[in-house]
Amino acid sequence: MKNRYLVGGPITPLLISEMMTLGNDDVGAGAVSIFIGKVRDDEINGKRVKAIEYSAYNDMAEKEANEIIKTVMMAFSDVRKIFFVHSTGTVRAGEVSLFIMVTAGHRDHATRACRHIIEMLKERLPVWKKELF
Amino acid sequence: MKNRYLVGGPITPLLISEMMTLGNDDVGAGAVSIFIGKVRDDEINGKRVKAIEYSAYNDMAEKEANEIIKTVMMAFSDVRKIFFVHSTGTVRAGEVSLFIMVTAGHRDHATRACRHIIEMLKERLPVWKKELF
Amino acid sequence: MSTTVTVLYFGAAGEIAGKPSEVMEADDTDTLCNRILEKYPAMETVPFRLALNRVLIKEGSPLKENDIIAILPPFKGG
Amino acid sequence: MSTTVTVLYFGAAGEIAGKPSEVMEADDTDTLCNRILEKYPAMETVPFRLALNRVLIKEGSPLKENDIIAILPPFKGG
Repeated sequence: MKNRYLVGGPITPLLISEMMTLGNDDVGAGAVSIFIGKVRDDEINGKRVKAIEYSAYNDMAEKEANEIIKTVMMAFSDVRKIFFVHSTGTVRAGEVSLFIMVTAGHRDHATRACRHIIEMLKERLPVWKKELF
Repeated sequence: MKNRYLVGGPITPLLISEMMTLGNDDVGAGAVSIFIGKVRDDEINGKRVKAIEYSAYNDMAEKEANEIIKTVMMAFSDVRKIFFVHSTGTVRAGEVSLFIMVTAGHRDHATRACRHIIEMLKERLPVWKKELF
Repeated sequence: MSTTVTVLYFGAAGEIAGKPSEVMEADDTDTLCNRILEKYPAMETVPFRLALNRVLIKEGSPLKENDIIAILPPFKGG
Repeated sequence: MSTTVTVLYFGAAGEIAGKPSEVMEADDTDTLCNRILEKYPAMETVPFRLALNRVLIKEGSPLKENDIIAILPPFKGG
């Protein structure tokens, strides 16, 4: 099953540019809030993280993602569009594994909805990670 | 005096792409929060906004912007880099007039600092606008 | 009396099981969990939740033929 | 007794004055504001603040030769 919310490997600058054009034609959207999550080169037990390998429960992720969008759109009435994608597979330190974009009429709902989506995804998206050193 | 924080006309997709590569080499930055402000085609007294003409007190804007960055960096210790630019001159509906990017180790300070910068800019940046119909 | 279901292992659970999925027999989720913990004692160290046919469940549930049970360690996206 | 300063008009203040700046004479900001309001009565409708040499001031202040006083209507960036 094709999943709109998952992408294999890192989220590339090209893909980000493309996603950022979505909703560009909406002249009622005065505010766009974007969050980009990247793999950090953290040190864990004296070893430096080189990459993270993400795995996901695809079918459930699709369902949860749809519900998150529905819930956030209801909670923040000024929000106009929500897009996000999460990586699966290997993403190296410095590369992007999560991209979220929210457009809204005004800044308040754009920024708060974006933050809320981050937390919802962390809580509800069936994704796991494994550090590679 | 050249002002790093002001740009003539709309903030183009190309400029946004360029700014988004800044700080890309920082593998300790796990979170990037971006805010994009766009001109809305609001209706005011029955007339539709076609564009906004921004003017600024350049010298003071530079000073205030520097202070805002200093203040926000102190308040949010996990923040690593802050970039922002504001348009001056004419920006049409749908075009971008404000771009803010904050990188941080983790999401909490990235998103909160970004929101705080929006509010600080609205409060302290000596910029004015005039709707064109 | 033997209902056949598919068990999916994710994250650390998949590493302990050494496989992404397998077919098992159990009439309810409690029995299934007992069998999984018996077969893979290390699974005890994983605070997993269950999804039944893609929906998280909070209480034990009877199982039907061909149900899909997913073993979900804490999510770690982002 | 006549200190010469430069007055900068921004936003709505610039539209009322019909110019971005002008040279005026005043020994302190209170006197200067009175002169500006006298010269441009419509300025009364603009809730402006003052910056003295790029720094917002909250109280009246004496003026030195060549000081720059900016008339700042409410900021409207973003």
